[in-house]
Amino acid sequence: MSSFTLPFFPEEASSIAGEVDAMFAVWLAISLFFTALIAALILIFVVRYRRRADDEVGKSEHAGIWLEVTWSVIPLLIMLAMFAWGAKVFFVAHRAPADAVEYWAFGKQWMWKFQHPEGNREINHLHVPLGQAIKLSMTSEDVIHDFAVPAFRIKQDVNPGTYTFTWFRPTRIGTYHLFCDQYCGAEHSKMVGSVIVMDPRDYAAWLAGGAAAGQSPVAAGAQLFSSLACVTCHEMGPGRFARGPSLQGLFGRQVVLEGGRTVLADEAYIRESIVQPLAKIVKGWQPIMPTYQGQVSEEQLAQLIAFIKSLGNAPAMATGAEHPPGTLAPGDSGITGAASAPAPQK
Amino acid sequence: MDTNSAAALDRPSYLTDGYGWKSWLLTRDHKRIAILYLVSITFFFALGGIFAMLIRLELLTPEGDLVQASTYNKLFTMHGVIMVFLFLIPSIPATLGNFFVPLMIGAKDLAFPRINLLSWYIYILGGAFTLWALIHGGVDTGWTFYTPFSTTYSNTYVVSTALGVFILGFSSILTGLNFIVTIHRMRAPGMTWFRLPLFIWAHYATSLIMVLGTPVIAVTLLMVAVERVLHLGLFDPKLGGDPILFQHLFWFYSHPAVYIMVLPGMGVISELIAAFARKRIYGYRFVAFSSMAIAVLGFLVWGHHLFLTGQSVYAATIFSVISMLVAVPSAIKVFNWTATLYEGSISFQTPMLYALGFIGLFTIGGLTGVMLATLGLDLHVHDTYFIIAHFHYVMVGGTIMAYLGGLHYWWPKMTGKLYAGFASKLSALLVFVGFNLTFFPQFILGYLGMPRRYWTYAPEFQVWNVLSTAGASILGVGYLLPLCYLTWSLFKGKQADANPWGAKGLEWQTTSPPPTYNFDEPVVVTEPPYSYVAEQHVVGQQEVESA
Amino acid sequence: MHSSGHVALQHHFDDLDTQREASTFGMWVFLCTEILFFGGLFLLYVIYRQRFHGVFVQASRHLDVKWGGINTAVLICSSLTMALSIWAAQINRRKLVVVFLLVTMAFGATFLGIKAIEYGDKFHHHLVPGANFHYACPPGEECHPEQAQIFFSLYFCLTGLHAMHMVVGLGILSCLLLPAWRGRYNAEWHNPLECSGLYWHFVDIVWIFLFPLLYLIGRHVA
Amino acid sequence: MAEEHAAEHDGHVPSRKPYFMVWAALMIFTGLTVWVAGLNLGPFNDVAALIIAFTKATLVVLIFMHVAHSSRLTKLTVVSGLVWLLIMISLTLGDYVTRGWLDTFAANR
Ligand code: HEA
Ligand code: HEA
Ligand code: HEC
Ligand code: CUA
Ligand SMILES: [Cu+2]
Repeated sequence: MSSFTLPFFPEEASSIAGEVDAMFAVWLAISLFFTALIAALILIFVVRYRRRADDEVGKSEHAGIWLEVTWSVIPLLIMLAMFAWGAKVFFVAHRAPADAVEYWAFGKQWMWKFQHPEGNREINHLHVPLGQAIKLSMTSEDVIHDFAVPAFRIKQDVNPGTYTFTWFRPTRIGTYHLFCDQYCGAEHSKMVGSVIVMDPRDYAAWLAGGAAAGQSPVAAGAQLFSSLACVTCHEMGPGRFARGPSLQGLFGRQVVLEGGRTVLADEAYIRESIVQPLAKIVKGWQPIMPTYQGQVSEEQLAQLIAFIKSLGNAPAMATGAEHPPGTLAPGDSGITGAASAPAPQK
Repeated sequence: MDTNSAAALDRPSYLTDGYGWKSWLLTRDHKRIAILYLVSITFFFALGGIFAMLIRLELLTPEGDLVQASTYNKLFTMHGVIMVFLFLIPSIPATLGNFFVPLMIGAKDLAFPRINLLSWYIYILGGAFTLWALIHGGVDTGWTFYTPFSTTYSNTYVVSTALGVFILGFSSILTGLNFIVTIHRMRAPGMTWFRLPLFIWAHYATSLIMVLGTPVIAVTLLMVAVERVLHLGLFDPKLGGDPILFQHLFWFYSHPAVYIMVLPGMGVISELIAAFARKRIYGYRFVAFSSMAIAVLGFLVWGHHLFLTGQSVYAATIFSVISMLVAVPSAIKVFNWTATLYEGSISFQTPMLYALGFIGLFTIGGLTGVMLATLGLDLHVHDTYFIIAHFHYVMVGGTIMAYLGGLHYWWPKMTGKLYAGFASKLSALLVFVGFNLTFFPQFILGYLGMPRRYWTYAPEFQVWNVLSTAGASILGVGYLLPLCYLTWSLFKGKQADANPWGAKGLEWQTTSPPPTYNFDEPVVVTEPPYSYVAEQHVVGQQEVESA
Repeated sequence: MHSSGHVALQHHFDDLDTQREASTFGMWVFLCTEILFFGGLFLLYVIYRQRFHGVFVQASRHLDVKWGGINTAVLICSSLTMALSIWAAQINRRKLVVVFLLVTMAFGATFLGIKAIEYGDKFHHHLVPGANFHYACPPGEECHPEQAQIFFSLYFCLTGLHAMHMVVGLGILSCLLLPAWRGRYNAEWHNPLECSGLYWHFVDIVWIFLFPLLYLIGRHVA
Repeated sequence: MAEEHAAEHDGHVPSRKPYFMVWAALMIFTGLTVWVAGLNLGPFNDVAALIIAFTKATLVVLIFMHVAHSSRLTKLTVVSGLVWLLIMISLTLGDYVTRGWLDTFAANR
């Protein structure tokens, strides 16, 4: 009976899991040491100095400053070291490596919707190829949810109205729990699913086979770009007159705004530019762009963003290539134990 | 029976100074108000405890077979709201603090007795709102009221609960205000700052948090209510609002609030250790200042609850490192308490058992807290049972142990009665064992990945959940016992001496129970606290626990 | 002490000075909590202002600087008369205390009256957030009703909370009238007057910040 | 504190002149803030408005609320209220301002 197994540790199935567990193990050792130390001292003292006569009193001594310093500074140093380690892992977990492929996730009461770069869609289950770094761009259609895969040791809230990200590189074939970890209403505990890590060849077969195929987000975005008439103002190609700024190479650039502030053109910025164009006006342009609030769904927004991102830095309009050549460097994440990544299959 | 001299006993104690419900409900005596609070928070603790037992019963099996999903959500919400706002926050300050702050500094009462009574009425009003919500069907937002769920999506009684908590906030503010002014202005002659018992320092620090933090939660919940009722957009993402802003505001109060919950407990522990080791707390000034440091630094770390919400990673880094800093003063306290035992004269009365239990459990809870403050680890355990285990260790293993320890320590003073020694030691043991059995498995569950606020869960988590439920029933019995024998002692308990433990402190220099204005003669303080001196005759200890 | 045995002395205080210091200090601590109470809303203002800078500037132009300015002046005057009523007590001028209190209350009521006019105007122009909110875009400018709605939500929350404090203040002052008439506040003892004054001035200060932050941010564009 | 009030009882008549001066200053500052808001100073509009508001508030606190003659404890209380407000605003703002700073995708660099 499965309910009588006694699990202590979850499986390690991502490149980051080993380091998180190592950090936990070190913390555990530190904690055990201090708990044992304090427990032992207390036990020794209460036995050794137990009251023997009714009118006995203790021997009060004055605080030794060096003792106070010792027991403040040692824990402090330990904690600072652990802080640094934890921060490093945290930053790694927030910055997808260069070879990561972007998937999209949408949280909704009470289900997960996923979209693969190839266009396949899934609900509550996410198939991914072994060894491939995967960046998930996520948003919610209603309340706050949280994408958590314990076996990968990652977790990230999924918020309405903006994007959050997480990434992982699966290192082990198998099926792993996917939980919604942020309380989101009645069926919160049913907002669960699985991440299925497959051999890349099986994954390719799965993609090609029965799975709900569709347009890739970039292609869908390109179509929306013309059907929503974005293209009338944001004409593509250099040197042409346009009513709106060129979106070529926009993503990842610092944009200078009216009033002199600059912002990084990330997903949230592009999303905001579409649903609330007035919030930030690009320097030198008129605030004439209409809002698309309510006219595009979260998924369509994601597709538009994917398309604008795909415009990259290349002079000509890119055609759906995920990454400009030359940026496909191996992950600089610094995580040990990552399986060597087979190139993504396109 | 020296101080309880015949002459002193001729005049009424605060308990016999007037009878009838009016003499209680219109009292301005801080001691009677403390008793009013004691009764009310016990009621709410039992209510919250019943919800906890229902939660544990539901979690006995992976399927949702005891209650429905929406009911389960209401259970943990009401459990959290009641335990935090109606029990733990007022617990030590409003009962033991109310009773003993004036006594320990040699004052006749708190600075504003009427405001003190008002704070109790406000508490009752807030409790009534919460109960009203409960009776009409409850709330299901979690005690954290996160938007936009609470403002837009939940269709339960969010507004009345939020208003209830809003109102409770003012009760807490008034208590804190009263303590601050009292400690500044009402100390007896000779009671300098460094002669204050550490219990007072802890309450001073707590009051600072109450006064500076509570208004923020009040206005935040007001905003939730306003947004929900009037559809003003304040956090609404549909209007471009940011739900994470709510979380900032919520935790700006609620992290410091966890120190409202634990600091008074730490104050109690300092008193207990000093009294039962019969010596001055080692590093008195360090312990005193560490309370202040916790209160101040505690306001700079709230973002550690938002590590994975989409908060900026740079902000997260800052919040993480300051969270580590705030653990240092806690470490100072733990080590100084331990050092106090060295060369003490230690007796194992019930309060001391609770105090020793506190140190162990708080250490575990605190250390796991620092783990959570480590960014890379929170990445894995955020919003899992690891969090649940962490905070029950500090709140239940920490504060409730301290509260029970303090209650047992001062019970003879408050009621003039002694309770049964064997039963009380048994209950201390049951609580300790039951507590660990309930919550230790939850650490493991959390690391395995079991999310919190889950009505159903994956079957492989069941074993640990069964253990936890088993522990909870032991814990429940452990809490039920004091309720019985303490009530029993009121009627059948032996009369207590003025100073049954042979302890130092002004509160032990007046009769048990004290008269209405606390002291028969004006108090003048001439020595530092905990001045246990060998040559001096120490009042023989009464056979306390053998009623 | 000269003051022990005074009618106002409560039994748990040794003398009037301690009692006076305690209640003044208590009042200050309370005002501290008030700072943070309003602070929550100010935080929202700061964050959204930072985010929707343009919209806030634009929406602010819908507020009437004239009324806002007059109300600022009214409150400043009321603060003056409040301070003067304490001064009158300090020099034992019983009737003057009452007169200044009445004038202060009149100013306070004027403020609320003007506020009511402004609210009515917003209501009329559908600028009250909620189902009937309708934000007319200034011609030739792109507009953002949602974000403007956030601005108006904050406007109503901040000024509403402030107005509620004014109402409470008026209530407190009216409770002081009778004792003042009976000559209870004098050079020796006027603590309730002093503490109520602190509260009144605090409410004035809140408005001193609200006025530029809400009414004036769009002025340089208009 | 005690001395100052002892003085009061000794028949010292408090002056009302400061009150009128502060009143005049507050009125002038109100006009000033309206005038300054009409100029286009870019980000300095906010700075100017806040400086004027703080000056006005300080005058009220010091003179109308008698803090100029109050104990250190009272001053500390006022300041701590402000400091706590500042903590709340600055740390939260710190989050919002730095939100976009981290490039979440190494490929974009
Ligand atoms: C009484 C209540 C209380 C107390 C005292 C604490 C104390 C601490 N807490 Fe806890 N906490 C809560 C109540 C409390 N907490 C609650 C209720 C929640 C969850 C809320 C919710 O989401 O519902 C929570 C959640 C919580 C989180 C968020 C987790 C998440 O949601 O992902 C974090 C993260 O940093 C945290 C950290 C800390 C830290 C660093 C301390 C420190 O103050 C601990 C300091 C103490 C020690 C460190 C022990 C003594 C020291 C030694 C013995 C010396 C040796 C030490 C070292 C070498 C390190 N807590
Ligand atoms: C002071 C705070 C406090 C206290 C004391 C407790 C006490 C307990 N808590 Fe609680 N708990 C919280 C604060 C507290 N909790 C909070 C803040 C949450 C988060 C809520 C949220 O997510 O929003 C939480 C959540 C929480 C959960 C997680 C629910 C979930 O996420 O799905 C669980 C699960 O086991 C739990 C269990 C318990 C248990 C077994 C106890 C036991 O210690 C209780 C034992 C007590 C009794 C059994 C009562 C004793 C009996 C009497 C006094 C007599 C009563 C009379 C009769 C029965 C006749 N708690
Ligand atoms: C009526 C003309 C018009 C239309 C139609 C239009 N835009 Fe724009 N857009 C502009 C102008 C002008 C700007 C620059 C001013 C600003 O920031 O609002 C702009 C800015 C942007 C920016 C920010 C660019 C930068 O350099 O920072 C993005 C992204 C964008 N638009 C995307 C879109 C998308 C996607 C669509 C269609 C769904 C669209 N736009 C439709 C006129 C238009
Ligand atoms: Cu979605 Cu919980
Ligand atoms: Cu915290």
